[in-house]
Amino acid sequence: MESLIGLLVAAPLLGAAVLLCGGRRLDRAGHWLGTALAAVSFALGAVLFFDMLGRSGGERTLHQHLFSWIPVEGFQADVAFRLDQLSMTFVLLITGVGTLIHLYSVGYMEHDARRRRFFGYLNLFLAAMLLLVLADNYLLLYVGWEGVGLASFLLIGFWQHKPSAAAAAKKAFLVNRVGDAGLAIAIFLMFTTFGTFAFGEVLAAADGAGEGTLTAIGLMLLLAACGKSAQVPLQSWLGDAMEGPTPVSALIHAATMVTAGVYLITRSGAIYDAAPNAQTVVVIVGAVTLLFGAIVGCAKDDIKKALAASTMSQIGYMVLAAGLGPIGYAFAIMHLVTHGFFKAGLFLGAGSVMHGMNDEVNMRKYGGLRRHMPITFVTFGLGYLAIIGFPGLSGFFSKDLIIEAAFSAGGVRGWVLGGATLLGAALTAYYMTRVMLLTFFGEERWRHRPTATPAEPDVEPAAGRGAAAPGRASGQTAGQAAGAAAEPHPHESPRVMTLPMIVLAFGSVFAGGLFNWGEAFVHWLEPVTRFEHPHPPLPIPVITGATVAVMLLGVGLAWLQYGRRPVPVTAPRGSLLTRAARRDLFQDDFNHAAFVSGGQHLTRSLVYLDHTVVDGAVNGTAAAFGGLSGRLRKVQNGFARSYAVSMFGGAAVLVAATLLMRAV
Amino acid sequence: MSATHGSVHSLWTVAAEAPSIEYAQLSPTLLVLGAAVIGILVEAFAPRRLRYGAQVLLAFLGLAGAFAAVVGLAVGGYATEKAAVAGVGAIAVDGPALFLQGIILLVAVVAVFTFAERRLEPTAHGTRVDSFAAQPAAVPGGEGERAAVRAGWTTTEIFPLLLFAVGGMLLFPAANDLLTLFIALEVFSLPLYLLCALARRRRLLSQEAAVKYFLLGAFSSAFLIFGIALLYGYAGTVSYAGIAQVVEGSVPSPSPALASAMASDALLLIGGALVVMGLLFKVGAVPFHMWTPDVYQGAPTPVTGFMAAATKVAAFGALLRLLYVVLPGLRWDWEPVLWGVAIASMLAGAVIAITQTDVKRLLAYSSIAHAGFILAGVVAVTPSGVSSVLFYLLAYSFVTLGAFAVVTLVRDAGGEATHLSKWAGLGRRSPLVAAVFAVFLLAFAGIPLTSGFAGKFAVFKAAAEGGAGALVVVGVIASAIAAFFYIRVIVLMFFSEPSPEGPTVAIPSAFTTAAISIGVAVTLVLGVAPQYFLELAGQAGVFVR
Amino acid sequence: MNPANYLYLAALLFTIGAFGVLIRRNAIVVFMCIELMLNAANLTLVAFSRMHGNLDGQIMAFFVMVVAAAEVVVGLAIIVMLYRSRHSASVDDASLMKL
Amino acid sequence: MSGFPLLTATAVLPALGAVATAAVPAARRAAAKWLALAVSLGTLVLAGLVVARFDPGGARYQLTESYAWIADFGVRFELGVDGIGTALIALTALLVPFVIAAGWHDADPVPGERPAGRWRPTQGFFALILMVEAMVVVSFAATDVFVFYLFFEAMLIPMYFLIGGFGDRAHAAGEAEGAKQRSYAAVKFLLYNLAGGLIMLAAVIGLYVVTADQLGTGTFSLQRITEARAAGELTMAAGTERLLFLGFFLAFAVKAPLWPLHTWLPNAMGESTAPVAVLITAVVDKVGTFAMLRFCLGLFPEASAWATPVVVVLALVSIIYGALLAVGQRDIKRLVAYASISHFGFIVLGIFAMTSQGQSGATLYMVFHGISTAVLMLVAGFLISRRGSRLIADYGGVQKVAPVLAGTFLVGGLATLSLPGLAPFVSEFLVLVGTFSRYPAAGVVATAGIVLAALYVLLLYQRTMTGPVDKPEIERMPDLRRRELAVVAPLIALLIALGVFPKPLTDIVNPAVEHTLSDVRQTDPQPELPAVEAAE
Repeated sequence: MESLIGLLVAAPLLGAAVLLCGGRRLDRAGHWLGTALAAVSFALGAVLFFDMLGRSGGERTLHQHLFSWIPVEGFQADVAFRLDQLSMTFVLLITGVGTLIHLYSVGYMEHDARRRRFFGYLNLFLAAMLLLVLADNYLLLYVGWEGVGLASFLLIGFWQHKPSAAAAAKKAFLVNRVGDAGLAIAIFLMFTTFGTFAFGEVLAAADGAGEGTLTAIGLMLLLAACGKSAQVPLQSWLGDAMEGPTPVSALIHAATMVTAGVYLITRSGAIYDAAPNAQTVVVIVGAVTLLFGAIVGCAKDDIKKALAASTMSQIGYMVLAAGLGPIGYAFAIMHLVTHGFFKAGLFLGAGSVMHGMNDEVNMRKYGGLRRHMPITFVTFGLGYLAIIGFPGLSGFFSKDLIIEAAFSAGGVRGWVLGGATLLGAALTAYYMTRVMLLTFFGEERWRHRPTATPAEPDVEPAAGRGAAAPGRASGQTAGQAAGAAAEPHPHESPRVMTLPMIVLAFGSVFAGGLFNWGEAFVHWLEPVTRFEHPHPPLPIPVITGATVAVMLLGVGLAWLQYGRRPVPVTAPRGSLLTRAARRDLFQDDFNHAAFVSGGQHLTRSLVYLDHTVVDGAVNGTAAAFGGLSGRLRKVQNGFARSYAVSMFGGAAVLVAATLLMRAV
Repeated sequence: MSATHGSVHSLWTVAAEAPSIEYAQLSPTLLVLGAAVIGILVEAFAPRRLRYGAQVLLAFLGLAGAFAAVVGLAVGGYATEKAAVAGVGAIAVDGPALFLQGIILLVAVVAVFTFAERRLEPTAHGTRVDSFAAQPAAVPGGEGERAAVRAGWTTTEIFPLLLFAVGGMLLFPAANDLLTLFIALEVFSLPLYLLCALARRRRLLSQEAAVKYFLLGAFSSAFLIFGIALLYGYAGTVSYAGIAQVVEGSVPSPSPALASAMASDALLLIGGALVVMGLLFKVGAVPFHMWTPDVYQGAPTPVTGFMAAATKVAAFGALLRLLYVVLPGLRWDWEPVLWGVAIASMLAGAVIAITQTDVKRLLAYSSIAHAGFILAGVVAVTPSGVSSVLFYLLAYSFVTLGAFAVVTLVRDAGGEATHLSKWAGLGRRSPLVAAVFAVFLLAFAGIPLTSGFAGKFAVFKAAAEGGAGALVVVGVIASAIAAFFYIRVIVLMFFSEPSPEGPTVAIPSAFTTAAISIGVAVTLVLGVAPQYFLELAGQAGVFVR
Repeated sequence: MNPANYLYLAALLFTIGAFGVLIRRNAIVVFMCIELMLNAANLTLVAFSRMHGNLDGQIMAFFVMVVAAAEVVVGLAIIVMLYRSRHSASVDDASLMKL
Repeated sequence: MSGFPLLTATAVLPALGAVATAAVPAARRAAAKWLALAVSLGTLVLAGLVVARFDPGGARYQLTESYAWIADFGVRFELGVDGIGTALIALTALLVPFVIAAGWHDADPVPGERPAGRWRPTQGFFALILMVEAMVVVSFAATDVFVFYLFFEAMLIPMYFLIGGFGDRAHAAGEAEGAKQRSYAAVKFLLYNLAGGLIMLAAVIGLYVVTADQLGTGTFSLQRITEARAAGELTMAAGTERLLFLGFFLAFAVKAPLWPLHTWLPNAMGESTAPVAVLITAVVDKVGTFAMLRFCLGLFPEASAWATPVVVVLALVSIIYGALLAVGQRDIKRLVAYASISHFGFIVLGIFAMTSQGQSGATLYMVFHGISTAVLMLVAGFLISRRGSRLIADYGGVQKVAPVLAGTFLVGGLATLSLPGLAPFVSEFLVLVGTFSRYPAAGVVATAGIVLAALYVLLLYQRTMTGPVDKPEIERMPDLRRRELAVVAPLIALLIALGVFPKPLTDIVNPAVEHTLSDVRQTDPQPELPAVEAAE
């Protein structure tokens, strides 16, 4: 069985290699190859899963040691895999959702000339992500960690000819690099503390180390997690990442990669448990982000950006839960999985809508689409109900558990966190309802628009940062680009696209209930993450009730605002908060002011300094000698008598010096 | 004259037996001087058309013979165990003397080649001419000169003059008493003064060079002889051994006059300083260097090459012998002074050279800097110091000869194109010549795998061992500065576009070709496999007394 | 009379000669000054030879004279050549080469 | 002393090849190229033999040869390689064929140019490259300080002609200005390194004097000296040792190049053709860092320990400074040059961290940086040769018209920012870990360098390769030709292979590093808690 683990990674890796190096001859069948290989690794995952179920909780963890990677004196880095319940969960999620999205992309990217490369990148991503979750030491995890970063870079910037896409890709990679640096330092710390960075040994030895060290490690890991999972303060890249094709947003920036941070924190639970201060920071980050994302989500008119903000916020939930320690880990992962289903579904739905709407992303130009694309509507709707935590659907269970856990944090802390999570729930309900209403209900705002030219003032205040609707038109083949300005003819997407949506919809409906059946999921994970029952200060039903109540409140508000009244095609100026939210609460402006422009000044002045001072010093010396030489040669004035003078003087000096030597 | 000198001594030596002259040991000098005398006779009696051939042959044979004699003596062990003082104490036949005489003779042979070159100058009325004046006595551009040119005359006297100069140079490093030193100095200086004046082109410059060289040379030799007089006054004798004895105070029974003189070292110190100054003038060390650039530039290039190489060898030889045989007792007095001179020469030479625009002047200043480097080896009063200097002189002299030989090839309408701007892009037009010159420049700069590096390393090593580490550091800095202008020339030759009216490279006859190829060969051999010659110099490192 | 006085005289002559070389322009005069220096040396030699009671110094004086004569031959030749081509025997005129 | 003088052969073959290549008549340009390529491949084979014959478990120096040379200077022509030397010789021999193939047309006479006499630039170009290779091999193999110095210095001359004599065809500032810039760069290169070398010369002489009056006979033999030191026959006064160390270190720091002695590199790499730039940064400069490891640490352990703090700081400055300047460059090649300065900072840091991870990392870094820079620089060269400009601003959207070129360029860039999975990551991580375990603060600062690396690489990629194609020259730009792909592809394959499985190299390197560490009498810092067995 162990030997299969490697294949799990190998299959998509092979696909990537073949597709990227294969050349044009693969253009016709390439996408199917990619999809097939994704499916293969899913099948392998399933096989391993059932094998694991077959074994008792104790020996469910599998190890595979492939080879010793970097053998250096006193330093052991192996390429070895570790498959336990936690990684198993991820494997299934990644390969499952991954396969579905491959399938979806076959249809979505149909008209793109570079579809083969797209699938190559997707496979590359799968491989890297699997490496990340299967690694049995932090260094190998780091490889996967940066690998997914690379894949994300390539896919966000897939339409490289769009400056906005290229910029977004670069931004994503850079921000992630900051997080990676954190992970690297964490690994250094582990090496200097434990002399190793294999999960088993580090985590086993963790509580033995000084709390200061552990806190440092924890914070560094958190930094990494923030980068990858778009948590405050490293969240700014996720919004721009929506420049990528929608399947990418669904797979990487909703379902899998962005949750890697949660995985990292959960995996390193032992370290956090011994470093309460680090844990506190984690929950704070989680809480802040979940509100941040929610607020931003309320103001976005770009459907994908709204969903992105929601992702951010949902991951905030997970991080928060993970920060709560044993009472939260399992719930974090559970929410992660359910979120994987419904968020992927929502994104695919959004993609399908855009597909039918000539890649229009501005929800204010949608409306009343439910009649034109029923399947999309239904699947999207189910996802919607799931995410707002409609009782009975996946989101309800997972989110409710997190809220309970938050309250159980104890004391003021518990109340604050609980309040935050509840508020988040309300906001979620609000912005998701808004999306729903804008997109599928109300009058069909896309019909006979008076001014449909790309020149029209953009709905996104942050036009410069690339979500510009006109720019997107060129995203696909020229034919569609031409249609961008014309009136769209909404139509349902082909089978190959709707199928995955349906499957995911099922997931978003039933997963939660399934997992919660007798706490199946919790017990499944318990051996790895450990589990303690949360003891909230309030009775469970009360909390649940509150959750539902705030949810309904949010829905109601949204309906008052967008359901009853007609929606203007161009966004109203809106309140200060709205404008702030549209600009992602000014975080980009802050980054720009703080780092970009500052850095530019620094580099410019350094270039100048290098030229004038460092280089100038050398050239100056040379020039100095030149000048000295020019002056000295004047002595050679051509008159024999002056030469004689120098000789005479020289002789005198010689004699004097000789005598002097004797004197002293 | 050594004979007469012997009789001088017999006047006061107790036994009045006839002086015995070891003709065998003196044969090199005698051969060369003899050839010179014959050369004069040839000038006097042989018809003009035969003279050129006869003189070249004669000079070559005389020098070759002398070299053979030197080798014979060295093989015969006179360089080591049989080293002795010959010519009634006038001349030392020992390792350094023979080694330096060998170098001088080789240099002279090569110099004869460059003197005899007759393909570079355009033929004057059908006769091939060398780079020496047709009729030196005639006024430049005057009727007399034109007539001489028309008649196709050439100055074949240059060969006897060369031979006389060589004779003096052979004597100079071997001189074992101050009188011989002085005579030798004049014997090789006077012919050089004349040779400087004999350029065919740019005669005014040539004459000016001669005047400057002559006046300043005479001036310095006046100091030299006065110093000699003072030393004589101090020691009562002019033989090196004698003076050394007095300096060490190991005279059996000093006469009262001698005793009184010995009482005060003033005479000794002043005299020594003046003699050293006379020698420093010949090696062109700062502050006695100022004649060098002008004379090097004005003199006919073959003469410059010969002078630059041979004079340095001879003068450093004499300096070494004086300091190591006569004045070792005064080491603590003269060493610091020479430190100063060495440092001044290295730095001044290197720095001033940076802004030179004329190849010959550039090389002149570089020779000043090199004088400084060699002095660094001289001040290390150790056997390895001597041998390092000997080796350096060997390496340096051939690089210099070769470099000046190349300079004779680069010509335009006005003769040799010595202005650096004319050399732009030479590497494009005739890569071979440029490459050869580059080799010489790199050797001057002391780049590894050239003789220059081996020499520099030997000298600095000796200096460091002699405790002159600071001198080494200065030397290193100086060579870094010096590298700059050597590199500048290379850049000019290879990396700048050739100007359309740039100079042409004349195709030389076998003579110059041979000279240059010998230069290159020696440069590379001494750079890559110096061991044999280092050993030779090492064996030759001991002075007789 | 104390032979030392001859030494003082010689030193004086030498200095005069040297300064003459430094200040006089005419090449002939300069050359004469050099001769003066040589003769100062001669005087010194003779004086010392008297003091030391051996004849080396006097013999050497003869050699110096011979050398001086040879120098005259060469020197005058050169100076005359210079004079012919420039119609001036001034040392300072011969300053084409400089820097 | 092995029977067949393999190392000498490895050095002599290219030297002879250089002479032969130079001798090829002007008309037969192609012949010269093929000859040079063949010779370099032959050298590669010999280097392969060296690697094969080298036994990691064996003696410290292997394949040793020793011939009498200049007894008077105490010099023997002693060669021998430890793991580090082997790795670097392999690198050199590996890269040169690619350099030659990449520069195939760089020295062809310009169509318009009039045939200037016997001037044969093409022959000269390839002959010089081979000559450099020969000298580099000797300096990697020399176990005699003097021999090393000799070739370390002599190397400058052919490099100098390569830099000054052959530049980019279409220079931004016009041909004449280009020539001026070139010769300026060449002179700067030579004077910087010559000055450093001459100061080293003083130190070399000093070393001779010290050995001479303590061991009786002066010697330059590395083994003899290290043995003598170990046995206590040879003891240096702290002052002397430090002076000598500085003399050596300065020369190597210029070559490496270390801030603030780096300014020659951007000029040299900017003005020379891409293959020559690769030769400079990937091969020749490595001699500097290699020499720090072998000579500075080997000869002057105490002084090295004494100087470590300063050197570490300088290395950190180089890392950050180089990266920041790379960000600020407008010229592709200068950008790569500054990136290299940053990387050399890492190498020096690893060396002076005095940990086995750091020094193994530094050694691997030398090799991997060589390969990765080669990829980046050569592809950049292909790009430049198409557009005839080095300015980043003159490009944009290349990936649309030349996807393969863009792809290889990206791989080179990712290697430069040391992406895991590519070779440089291994070395950089080792350096960082090694540094961190001794100087945590330094480790953290250096880690900031990897973020900056991402910044300059991605900026470069974004500005040149992405975006709309709005320049006619770029619309007509052809993708990589077969020759160019043949140059780049193997190197990329190597980057990936070594990134995934560096073990063969580390096995060779590790013992040598342990020897070096024992020379400087350093041991790795131990972890706070020895790792307990995984509780499973």
